[in-house]
Amino acid sequence: QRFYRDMLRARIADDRFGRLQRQGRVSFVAPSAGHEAAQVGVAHAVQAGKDWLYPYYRDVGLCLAIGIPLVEIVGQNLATLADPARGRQMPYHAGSAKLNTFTMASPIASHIPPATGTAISQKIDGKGEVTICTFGDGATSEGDWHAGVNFAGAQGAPIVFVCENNGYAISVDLKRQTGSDTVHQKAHAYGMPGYYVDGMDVLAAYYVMKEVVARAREGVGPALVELVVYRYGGHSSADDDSRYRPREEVALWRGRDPLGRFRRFLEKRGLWDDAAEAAANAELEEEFTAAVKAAEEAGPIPLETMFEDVLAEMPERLRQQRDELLGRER
Amino acid sequence: QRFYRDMLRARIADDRFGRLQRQGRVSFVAPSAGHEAAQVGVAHAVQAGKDWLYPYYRDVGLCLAIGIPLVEIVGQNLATLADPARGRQMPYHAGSAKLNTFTMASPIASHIPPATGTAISQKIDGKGEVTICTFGDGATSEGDWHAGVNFAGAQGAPIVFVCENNGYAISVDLKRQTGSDTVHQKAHAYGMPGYYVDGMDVLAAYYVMKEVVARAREGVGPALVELVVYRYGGHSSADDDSRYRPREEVALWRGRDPLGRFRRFLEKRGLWDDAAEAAANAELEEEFTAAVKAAEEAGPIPLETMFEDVLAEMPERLRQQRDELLGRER
Amino acid sequence: MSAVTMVQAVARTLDQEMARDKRVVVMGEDVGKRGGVFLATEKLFDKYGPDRVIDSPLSEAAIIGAALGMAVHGHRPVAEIQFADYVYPGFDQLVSQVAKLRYRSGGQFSAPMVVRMPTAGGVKGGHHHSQSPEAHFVHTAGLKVVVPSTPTDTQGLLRTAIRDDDPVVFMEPKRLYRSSKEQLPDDPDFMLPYGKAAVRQEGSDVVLISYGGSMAETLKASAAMTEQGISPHVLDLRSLAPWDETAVLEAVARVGRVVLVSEAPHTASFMSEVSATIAEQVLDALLAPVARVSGFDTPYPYSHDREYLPGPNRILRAVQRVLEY
Amino acid sequence: MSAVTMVQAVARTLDQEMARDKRVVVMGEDVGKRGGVFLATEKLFDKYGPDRVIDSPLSEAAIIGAALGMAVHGHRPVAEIQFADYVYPGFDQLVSQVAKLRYRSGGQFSAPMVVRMPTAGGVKGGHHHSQSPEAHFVHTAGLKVVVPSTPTDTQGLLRTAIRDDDPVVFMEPKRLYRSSKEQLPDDPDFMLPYGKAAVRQEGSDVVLISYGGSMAETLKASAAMTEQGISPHVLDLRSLAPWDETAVLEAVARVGRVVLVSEAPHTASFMSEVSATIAEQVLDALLAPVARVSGFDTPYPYSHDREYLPGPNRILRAVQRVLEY
Ligand SMILES: Cc1ncc(C[n+]2csc(CCOP(=O)(O)OP(=O)(O)O)c2C)c(N)n1
Ligand SMILES: Cc1ncc(C[n+]2csc(CCOP(=O)(O)OP(=O)(O)O)c2C)c(N)n1
Ligand SMILES: [Mg+2]
Ligand SMILES: [Mg+2]
Repeated sequence: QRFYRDMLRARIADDRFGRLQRQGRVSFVAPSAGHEAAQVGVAHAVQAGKDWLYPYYRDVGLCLAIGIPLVEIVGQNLATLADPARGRQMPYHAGSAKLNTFTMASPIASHIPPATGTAISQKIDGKGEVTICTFGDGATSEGDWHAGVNFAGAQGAPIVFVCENNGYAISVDLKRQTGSDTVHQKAHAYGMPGYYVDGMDVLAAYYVMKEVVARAREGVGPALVELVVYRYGGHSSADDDSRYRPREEVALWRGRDPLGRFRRFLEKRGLWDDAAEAAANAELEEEFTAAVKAAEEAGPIPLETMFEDVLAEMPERLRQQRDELLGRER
Repeated sequence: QRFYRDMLRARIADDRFGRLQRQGRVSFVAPSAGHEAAQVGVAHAVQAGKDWLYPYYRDVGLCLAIGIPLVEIVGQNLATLADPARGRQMPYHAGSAKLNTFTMASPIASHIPPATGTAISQKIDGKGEVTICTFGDGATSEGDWHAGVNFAGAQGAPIVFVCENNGYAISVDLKRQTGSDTVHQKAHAYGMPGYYVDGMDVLAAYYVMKEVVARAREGVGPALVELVVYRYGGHSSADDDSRYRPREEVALWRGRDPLGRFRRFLEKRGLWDDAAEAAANAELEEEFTAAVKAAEEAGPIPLETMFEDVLAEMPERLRQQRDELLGRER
Repeated sequence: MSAVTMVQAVARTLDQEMARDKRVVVMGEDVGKRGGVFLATEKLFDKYGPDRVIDSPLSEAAIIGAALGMAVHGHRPVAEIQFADYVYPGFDQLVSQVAKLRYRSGGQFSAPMVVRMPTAGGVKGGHHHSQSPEAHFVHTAGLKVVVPSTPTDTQGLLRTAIRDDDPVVFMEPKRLYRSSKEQLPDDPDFMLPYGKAAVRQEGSDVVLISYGGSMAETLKASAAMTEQGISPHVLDLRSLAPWDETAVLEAVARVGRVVLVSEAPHTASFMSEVSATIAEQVLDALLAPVARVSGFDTPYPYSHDREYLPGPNRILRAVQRVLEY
Repeated sequence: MSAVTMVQAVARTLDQEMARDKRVVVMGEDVGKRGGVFLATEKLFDKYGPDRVIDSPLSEAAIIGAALGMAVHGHRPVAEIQFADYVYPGFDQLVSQVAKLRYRSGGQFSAPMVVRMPTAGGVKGGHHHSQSPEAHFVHTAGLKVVVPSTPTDTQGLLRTAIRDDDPVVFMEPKRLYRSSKEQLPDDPDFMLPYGKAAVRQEGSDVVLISYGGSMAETLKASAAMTEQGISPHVLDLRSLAPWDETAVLEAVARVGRVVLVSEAPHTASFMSEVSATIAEQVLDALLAPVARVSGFDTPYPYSHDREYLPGPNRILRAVQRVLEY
């Protein structure tokens, strides 16, 4: 049930953020519906707080499932003081020092070399920590992706690279993205094992990840896991996917919905029913409503914080610029 | 005999440039001894003047064998007006528009994406041209290498990527360079075939390249060829390889010398003997001496050329800077 | 033809140049069926097909580098970087390969190519959809840098860039993409030269110099000044490499007071060069120190990004300072 | 201990800091057995082993990015870029990841790391072993930039950088690596602050401001001037972000004449910022326009690279101009 609940929670968050965006209360969303099984499967395979995570913008479900408080995610998306990052970035760029989750950055694949560095650091420390780094299929084309994955292979660092392959980078399908038919086969170039998994089956995602993470923890070295998924929505709130994706294709994949499949699985075993569904829905919708309220009550980001956190100490020049803007100049 | 002669010519050039460097007449050399079979094999597999070449600094043997005049190579290394590039770069950075050979640049692997672009352009034009792009084993770690090779795979462009794998990137051996045991297996990541060849056997290098180039010409798409070689000398005249390579290892590889092996092969067939060797040596040494003389007589690079070729037309600011340096300011 | 926005001017100019010259190709992320995330390449894919409208993999190094290789082989690529902030993965290709090819080859090879990129802020994009990296390009010998602020200038300068034999970084201020419409000239060969500033307003009290996205705020400020009886002389540089030193120095020599407006981070920016050049060239004509109104020396923020931009009030305050000096 | 060169000062400081703090690691191309191509990491591999002296693959993005990931996880990496010219493949990691991490995470994460790079020209290295890319770093908020010119400053500033909680770009002028020797202080905690210029000579006729490699030519020029009875006040900035505005403005306000010397390309360089700041802050104290003696706006050439560098003669000519103004 935990898996199902986490997937439902992600689906509801995705839906609610979409509504907030249409209401103009969130400036941007990156729909994650269709990715839930992959993200939840990954989340349950790691030791939250011990292992390190380098997720990417579409990983709302992953961030929630490893334990980042919903109010922090909402706060980040609404840019209020509930955001531990103080509203510095656009929505869908979460991060949490508490949960060893590296704050996301927009440049695709730019988090891969840092993830490898953390894994090298973990290897040196020898405390059995592991790093998990997620990204999309398009990310695999970036030079930084190659640089990071190759270094991990050369060092045998304890890191698992996880590709949430939804077949598209915005409008560019995998055929135009790369000459290889799959992503997992790229592992061969780095001397590491590659795994090819149905990322819309939460149990498959979970068990493979659990196994691969365990091996990395033992010191076997890095691995590349390809989780095949699909994004039901557009790339983002700024996208119109009907320009490049046939509706039949979308319908086909929706038929493999990870929530629907796992729910049927649970129901067959008598572990879930309509009542449970209704209760969970109500509770999670309620949780989200409360989180929005709490995030908004945390209050807006004060103007002067724009000048903070550039360096540990504010440079003199920047102090002058701040004072000028705030009308404090002498 | 052409193959052998070209290898001997490359070996002699390498030796003579080394001497010029020790005499202080050339500022830098990148020894190519040990790479001759690979470079000559590649050269004879392309249609010089029709196909495009993107070589790298160690390819003296390749540049000579495809027909770049020795005097131009010497002129480039001595930085005289015999250099078609007007002495703009350090030694071992040749190039020739006449022979469709892209002028080399020092940043490792930075020529890979341009090589892919040329191949894409050739595919669009459909004239059956092919691009050959060479590089070392270390180059395969750069992000630009991945970006270029991946794009070629996605586009099915007519390009052959050729790795002269000498096992080291300066002091870093392949183990620390990448997690894969070989370079050719990286082809799998891009959906292209990879070939693993003894690059110290000129016939093997030639026949494999001939085959692969022919396929690319037919439109089968790109390929990655790994030519296993060894560099006898240091990485460059600035290197001391005894810091990182055991002498026995060097001796072992020298035992597989491509010239010696091919000479024995020719002699068995009565196609070569000591007389032919002596004659060829004398002639080629003579050719080199003459080329140095001709390159020096071409004359030094005039100071004012330092300000030319930045753009098609000299920017006003730059003209002022030139006039100031030449004391021409009004 | 009907009036168009800046982004439509880009699409139309690309269409016209592709129709005119088969060597012109468009390449980048999502430039194909998607028509570009800002629709700057809309309809081109249907009209010219996959050989001339190339959806690249997600790699700016691949885009810029491959454009160079195509240019060297006889094509005239117009590469799109989806956001200027994403030029950095391709920065090595741009500065080490593209900018230096003509020089290092002694003129044997050249790079007739354009690298288009939506630039600057004001669209709630946070750090990585808002930056103004022009200083990096201007500091790199071998590149031309253009930043238009109107649909007409966009067409005239983009056409010049596409027909240019040297590499041009063409920066399109995304917050101006749809902010105004203009009737474009009918002349299919309408081109504008680099290095010629446009006088947006004639004036005699203070010279306002800006370009690109910040022209919007600069014009707001100059309107407000005119209200208050101050007469600003407003220059839109339009290209930064080369930039119109003649027009700038003449105006400053005549007026004696100048305010430079750019949203790029203040320190070691393009406007630092303009300020330095002014004081080095016409020191004695200066009645007040040159004033710069710039973006702050922080990463581009998400919250308060409007306050980050040099707005009319900050410009007016700077004008007050130079007038009262 | 015996007198050492600048590059030996780097090696010794790295050794001392690695001995002092187990979190300090060295990473880069050929930093291991090879000891670095300039021997800046000589003997460290034998002493500290492969876990703390890491030979990276040939990828600057991997080096800078992995250093960031190690720093975030508790190590204190000192990354080496083999030549400053090769920072560009890692430029995205430096400007998009390293420089912005503290800001974008709201201070949750920081990047205590140093990126060392041999910089500048004068060694017959052509375009790609000679460049001075400091302007790119200074323009990027979130980075500190240091360029020492003596062995002692190198030690004092490198130690400060290694113990700093923010990322520092540490640029070592390679033509000074072995040009002079100095006795280093015995104090194992000897550190120098950023943003404090060194007065290399007290004077009253003209202020000469430079840093890094160009200090050599600047000192030659100042010696020649002194011969001729001109009294130069010579400042070595030592760090560019932050830079010592106070010392610069004080000196210029007092003397009224200033020449800035840097071999970086002239346009939109760091010295553009210094020139602009001087004229903006102490306009009325200027008895002559600020003069800049810079590298030319071309790629760094191979032939005549000595003429490319701002040499004593060009500096003297500029001094003449500002004195005669
Ligand atoms: C370096 C860089 N280039 C371009 C972009 C613009 N962009 C944002 S998301 C995206 C597509 C990413 O696709 P993929 O990696 O498959 O992830 P998905 O969105 O499909 O989950 C692009 C091109 C970017 N963010 N960074
Ligand atoms: C981007 C970049 N980083 C570093 C260097 C310095 N460098 C020059 S050659 C070289 C090693 C190249 O090794 P490999 O690719 O195997 O070619 P080889 O010299 O062995 O033939 C390095 C690190 C460079 N030229 N460019
Ligand atoms: Mg995708
Ligand atoms: Mg090698």
